[in-house]
Amino acid sequence: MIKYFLICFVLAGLLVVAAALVRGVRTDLPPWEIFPDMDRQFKVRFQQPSSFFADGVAARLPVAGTVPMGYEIPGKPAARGGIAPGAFTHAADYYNTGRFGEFFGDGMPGEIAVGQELLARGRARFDINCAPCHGTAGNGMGAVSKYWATPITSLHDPRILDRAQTPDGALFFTITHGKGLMGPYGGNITVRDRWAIVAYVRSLQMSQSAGGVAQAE
Amino acid sequence: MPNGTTTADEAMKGPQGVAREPLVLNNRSMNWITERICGVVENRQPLLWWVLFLPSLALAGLLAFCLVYLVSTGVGVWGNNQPVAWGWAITNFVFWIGIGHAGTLISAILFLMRQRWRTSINRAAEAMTLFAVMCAGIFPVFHVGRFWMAWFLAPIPNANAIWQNFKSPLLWDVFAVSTYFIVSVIFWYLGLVPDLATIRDRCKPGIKKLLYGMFALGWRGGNRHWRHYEMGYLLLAALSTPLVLSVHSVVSFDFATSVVPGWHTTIFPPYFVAGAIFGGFAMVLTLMIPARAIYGLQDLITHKHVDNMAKIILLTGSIVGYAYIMELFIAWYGGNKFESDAFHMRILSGPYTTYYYCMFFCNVISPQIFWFRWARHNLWVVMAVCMCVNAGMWFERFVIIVTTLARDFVPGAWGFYKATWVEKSTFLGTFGFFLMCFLLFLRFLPVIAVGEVKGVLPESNPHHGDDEH
Amino acid sequence: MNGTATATAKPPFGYLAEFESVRAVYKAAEKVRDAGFKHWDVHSPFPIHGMDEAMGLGRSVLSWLVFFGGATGALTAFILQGFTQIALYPTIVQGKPANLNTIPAFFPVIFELTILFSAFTVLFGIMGLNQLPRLNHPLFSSKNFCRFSDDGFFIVIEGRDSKFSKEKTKAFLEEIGAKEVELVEDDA
Amino acid sequence: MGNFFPRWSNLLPLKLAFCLVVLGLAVACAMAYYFTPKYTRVGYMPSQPVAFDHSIHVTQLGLDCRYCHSFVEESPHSNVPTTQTCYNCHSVVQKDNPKLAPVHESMETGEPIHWVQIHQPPDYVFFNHSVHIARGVSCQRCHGQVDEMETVYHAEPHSMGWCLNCHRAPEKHLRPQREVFNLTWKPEDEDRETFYRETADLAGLSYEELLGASREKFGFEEMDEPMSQREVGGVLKEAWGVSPPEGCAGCHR
Amino acid sequence: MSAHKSVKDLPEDGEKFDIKKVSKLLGMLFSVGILTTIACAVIFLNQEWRATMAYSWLFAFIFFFTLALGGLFWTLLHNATNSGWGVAVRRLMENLGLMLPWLFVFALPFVVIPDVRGALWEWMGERREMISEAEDYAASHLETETAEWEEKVREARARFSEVRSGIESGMAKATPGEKAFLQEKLDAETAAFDALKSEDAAPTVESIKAHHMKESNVLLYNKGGFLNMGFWFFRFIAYFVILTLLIRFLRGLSVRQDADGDEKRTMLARRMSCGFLPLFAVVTTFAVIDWLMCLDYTWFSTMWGVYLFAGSALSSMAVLVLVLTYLRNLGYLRDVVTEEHYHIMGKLMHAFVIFWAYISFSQYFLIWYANITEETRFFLMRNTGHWNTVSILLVVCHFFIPFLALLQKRVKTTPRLLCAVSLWMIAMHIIDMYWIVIPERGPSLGAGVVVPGAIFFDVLAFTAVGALLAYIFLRSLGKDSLYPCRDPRLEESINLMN
Repeated sequence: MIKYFLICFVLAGLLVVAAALVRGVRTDLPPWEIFPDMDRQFKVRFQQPSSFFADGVAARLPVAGTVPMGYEIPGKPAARGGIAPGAFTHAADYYNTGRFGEFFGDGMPGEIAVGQELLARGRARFDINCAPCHGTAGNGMGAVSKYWATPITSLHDPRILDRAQTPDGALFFTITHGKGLMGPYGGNITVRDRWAIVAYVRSLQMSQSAGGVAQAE
Repeated sequence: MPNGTTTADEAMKGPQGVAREPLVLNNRSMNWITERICGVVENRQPLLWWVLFLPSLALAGLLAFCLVYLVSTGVGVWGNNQPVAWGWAITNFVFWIGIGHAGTLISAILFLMRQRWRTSINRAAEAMTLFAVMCAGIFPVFHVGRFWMAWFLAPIPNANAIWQNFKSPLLWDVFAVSTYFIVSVIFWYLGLVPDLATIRDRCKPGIKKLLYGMFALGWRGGNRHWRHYEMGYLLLAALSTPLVLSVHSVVSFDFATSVVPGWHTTIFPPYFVAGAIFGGFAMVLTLMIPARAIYGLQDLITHKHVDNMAKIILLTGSIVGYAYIMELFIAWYGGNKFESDAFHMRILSGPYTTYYYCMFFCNVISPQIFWFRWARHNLWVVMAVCMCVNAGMWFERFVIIVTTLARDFVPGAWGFYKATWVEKSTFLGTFGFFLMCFLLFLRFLPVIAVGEVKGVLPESNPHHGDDEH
Repeated sequence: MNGTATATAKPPFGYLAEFESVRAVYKAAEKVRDAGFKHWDVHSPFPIHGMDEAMGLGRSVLSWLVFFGGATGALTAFILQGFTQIALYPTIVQGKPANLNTIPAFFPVIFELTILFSAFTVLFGIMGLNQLPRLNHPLFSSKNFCRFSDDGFFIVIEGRDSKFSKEKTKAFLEEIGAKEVELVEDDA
Repeated sequence: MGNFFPRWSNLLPLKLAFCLVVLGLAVACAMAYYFTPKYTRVGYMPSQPVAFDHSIHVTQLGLDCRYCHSFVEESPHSNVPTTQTCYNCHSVVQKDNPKLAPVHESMETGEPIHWVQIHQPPDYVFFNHSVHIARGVSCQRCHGQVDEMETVYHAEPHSMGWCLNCHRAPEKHLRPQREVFNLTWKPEDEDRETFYRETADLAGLSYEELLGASREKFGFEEMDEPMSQREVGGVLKEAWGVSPPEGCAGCHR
Repeated sequence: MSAHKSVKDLPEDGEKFDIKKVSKLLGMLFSVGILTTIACAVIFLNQEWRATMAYSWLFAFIFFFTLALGGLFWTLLHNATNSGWGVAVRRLMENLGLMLPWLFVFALPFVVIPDVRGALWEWMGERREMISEAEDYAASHLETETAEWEEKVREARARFSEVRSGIESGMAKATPGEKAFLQEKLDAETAAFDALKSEDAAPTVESIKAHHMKESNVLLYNKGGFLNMGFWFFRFIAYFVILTLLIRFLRGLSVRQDADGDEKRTMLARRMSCGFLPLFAVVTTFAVIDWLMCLDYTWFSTMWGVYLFAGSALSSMAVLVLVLTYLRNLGYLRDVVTEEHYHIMGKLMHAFVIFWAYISFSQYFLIWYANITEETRFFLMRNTGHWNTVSILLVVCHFFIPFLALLQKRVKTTPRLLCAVSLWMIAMHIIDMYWIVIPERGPSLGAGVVVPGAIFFDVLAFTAVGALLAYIFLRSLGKDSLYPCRDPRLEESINLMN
């Protein structure tokens, strides 16, 4: 009897292993939740659809014309990565748009304290978001440029160097909304970071034109 | 040694002088004992059995329904809420666990004390223990809400890399109650083996013989076997005795380790144990008095048994009374305002004072009638007191749990608890389940330990009759 | 039924002798012991007080087994709790430290597991020492024998005993007061 | 009258017991092996609506994680990029690749691409990406070598025990903050002097003191000896005062 | 297997202990006892040493008191449970219990020397101070307080008349609903004012006293119903009266049965013992509450009575074993008591070792676990300094070692081994009692954890009480038969089989 049992046992074991496979096998099957209690709750989750709303979108925009209550989070000022007040409501000030009414402004807005820290931040953000196309040197020779249909704009182009033609506000606006074949980055980069990039781009330009000496302002 | 000719009528009058009463009346032979006890299993069940069985089956069904309803709807169908999160559920748990103490106690402690009158009642009492513990287990398991996660209570290494809190009385409860259940099953089964062999040997070949034979393990009654068996049984008794004490002590730790006024008292462990024995013995009598009448077991379960058990009820009832008084005295003497207020609200001003008076009457006053022999010998009185005690012990747990939780330190957090119909039906259902199990036990297993009763007959002494030569 | 010689070479299982009462079987057992038999046993519906001495058997070793079983349980519980509460998952709850000073809180479980392991040792110890379950046994083929669980008292002297002899043993059993002596075959 | 039970029934209980023990052991082993996220989750590799290849974008093109997962440093949630982010390049690059059809479609309709979420903690777990990144826990520690994955799969079990392993011994996993997004970082590559200077700055300690204390603790002699994870993590843990919560309320609230 | 024994084989009038056989020992005990008692008396007379000695004396007294109490308990239990096995040794239990009346003599220092009880039970002194202070306070403050009260009444009167006129004016233009509300308010104000101005509210000496006592020591004030000298003296006497009556009654029945062999006496003893048990429980509990728990009146434990009872039953069983063996060595009780008796006594000791451990663990554990300030101080004190060693010693030596020893049947059935365990148990009980009483001494007398040199007093007191009691006990053994020779259960007992 034991012999038969052992034979059956080994066969059954093999069957189980064959059916269930070993750990870590790549599979399309969603993870098996053995005790699924409360694992998936009926609540709004990041970037997930929700059947609760008619349009199926869980992430809601504020109702038009309203200001979210308590939007300014105490202890977490805009400068530290929070979203600046007004950004939600599409404030039309220079800080948020780079424009004074119809015109692009130049220079950093008052909300930004220009300094080493800002430039470092700008450099980091530039390398993440801009360098793939424009290259770390800003010469338009980023990794993507090999696949790009037309030459990518060099940031050392006189057109951009010229503050009259391309004031800081215009740079900011371009980052936010894109230009030509360049897509808008307003959704990926916070307002402050965009200004930081603008500041960094300016110093980058300066370093190229002034013989490699990067200066603040 | 007295002669064995005492009849039931004589026994009714009680012992004359200091002579020892025989444990088996009417000078019954071994064969008579076998026939009578096995007859319960082998013969058709009396009508009364069915009359009792069907309603208990129905009540057990009610229990099943309530539990399904509870799980499918949520624990909210019970009346538990803050501040009384331990309402009837835990009251019933402690109640049933308490009931479950008598069986092993009768078996173990009385065995250790060489109280040979235990032989007639231990089997049924042990069976009762098991069923009561099962009933008890239902409540905490369902009280946690998601009972299928109960395995979290077992120290199994798991992917969460966390372990049970072994400093928690609730976890000790898990260990204590499950150990108690397992050991009680072993104790019960071990005692059953020779009796199963008896039934096996009386069966005609067939499915019954197969089943009884399997569980009798091929018992042959050889003295070389009895030698280990007796030693094992003695050891189990010796192990079970402290176990019984520990289980209800641990249950009492659930309350007493806290700092809650009315719960934190050092006398809780022995007081709970005494209460459990008290309630358990009452339940044994509640079951055995009708059973002995139905199956004609008066010669085996004699008035002496009833009398002794009534005395134990009196004793433990008085111990419980002592604990009540000590609690009150220390609550006053200790000078802790919260503690004395807790008792003030139990007795004088709270919403549950009636419960306290019911408890006190049922547990302390009513058994005092057992000081009188006529009361111990009148089965109706005994039954009435036992019913009182059964109820009283439930009231005691209710008083401890609910009155305390409903009124704690902060008056702003006071609340009132009322059981819902689901809780009430569940509790009722456990009675049905309990009774059903017990009736099935009567139907299929020897209700009295056949071999052991034979062992207490005078002629079972190998020196019986020596002095006459 | 009664002891007819068979053609097989197999020795008989032994003699089954029935006695009248507890007293008779007790006295007989003392005599069998004194006669120097080794493989024999007394079968009775209940344990007979003092029979161990009458048969010349010592104390059961079970108590020692159980002692060690219990000690294992205590150790298991201690290691389980110490390891999980102090090494693996040291959390401070109820203001109790996560070190050995909190040992009083471990006592309840140490106690319970001691009992649990001891109880299992008892159960399996009895089964092991008695070699149970054994559902089939030559004795069960005797019609008389089934009364051992009712009111029969038997002495069995087994065929494998060196002192066993078909004739002498039967005579011996009758001499010491057996009511009835039956030869039980080893039927397989 | 013979025995009711046949002779073979004598050994049956032993055999049955043996079988049960073997069976029980096997079931226990199987459960230990299968009933854990190491089996149930690891290896989950759903096919995505767009066959996005991380190895091309990260290793070949050198995109930073944050190009797409833009707010991972600031938000509890590491965002999946919007279609616009894809479109920033793919409006031009590989425009006509049929694999990218869903992107174009999404761009036209405004309906987001339904990426399949791979790493999905239970809803009662509140995991915060930003705090982990801010204290030097690399993406790679939890998500595996994503830079080498053609199709992303669940590389680590993400069980609670696995979380706690790190929470109980964070020094085994920490790295300098600047290397968090460098998925190929190794402690051996770390320059000791730079590391200590930076760490001292971060912690507001003096460089010499920090170095001296570490030299004693980790027993290196020369500055150019390769660093070990023990040293890197240990120093960072001390310097930053990293003490991850081990209580329930740390992650379940 | 021994053959069945019959009572007829035993001497008809039992065995009498011939104290001449041990006259040497008796003489020694007596002289040692008297000498040490005199020494103790001298110490008691010394004002400086009196307080220190009080604790030593209490320790010695309580140790022997628990032994005698245990003797009474076993007698009661034996009778109440209708037990057969112990008839052979019951007379020893009775004799042990008979020491209770004598112990009253040894308890006299507590009654007659106010300083002694004052040193032990601080509540007495504190209470006296509290009362006299409150009296002084009341006497000196009666006038000012009365003035204050009158002032208060005046203010209240002014306020009340204002409120009343306001309400009455409001009443004029109120709707019926508002009227009812205003009326209610007015009634309440009137009642409050009447209560304030009534004569009962006027401060008296008594009320000021009570209030002041409550302010100065609320605990002691609240406990006044129990902790006051009159009641204390009453209880003190009552304990001994009750215990003496109990034991003398039971022993009297037993001794008289020796003469006439009347079975009814057994029945009467049994019935009365059942009734006596609750009485015994109450007396034991409150005696140890009074004498030991009240060493610190702020501390309390509901388990206290049970704890002392457990130790008492255990150690008196050990004493019984020792006395029994001693008598058997002298040639008595040889036919009456067998190894089976030893076995049972061993088992009872074992049971009480476990019971003691259970009770003391529960008590310690619950207090340790809940960690409530007013409860922990008992154990904090006993875990300080070297007392901690004693506490751990108790755990190991009062439980684990005897538990393991008594697990073996051989130990329980071999008189020599069982005596060793008994001696051990008694030593442990001494330490247990010492551990209860003595740690209170240092802090109470303001002398730190331990009073240096006081251990000599402890030994002296222990010797004095012990030697004299042993002397009395041995002499009392000689008065009657060593076993109840005509008890109807005697035959059952001597044929005891486990």
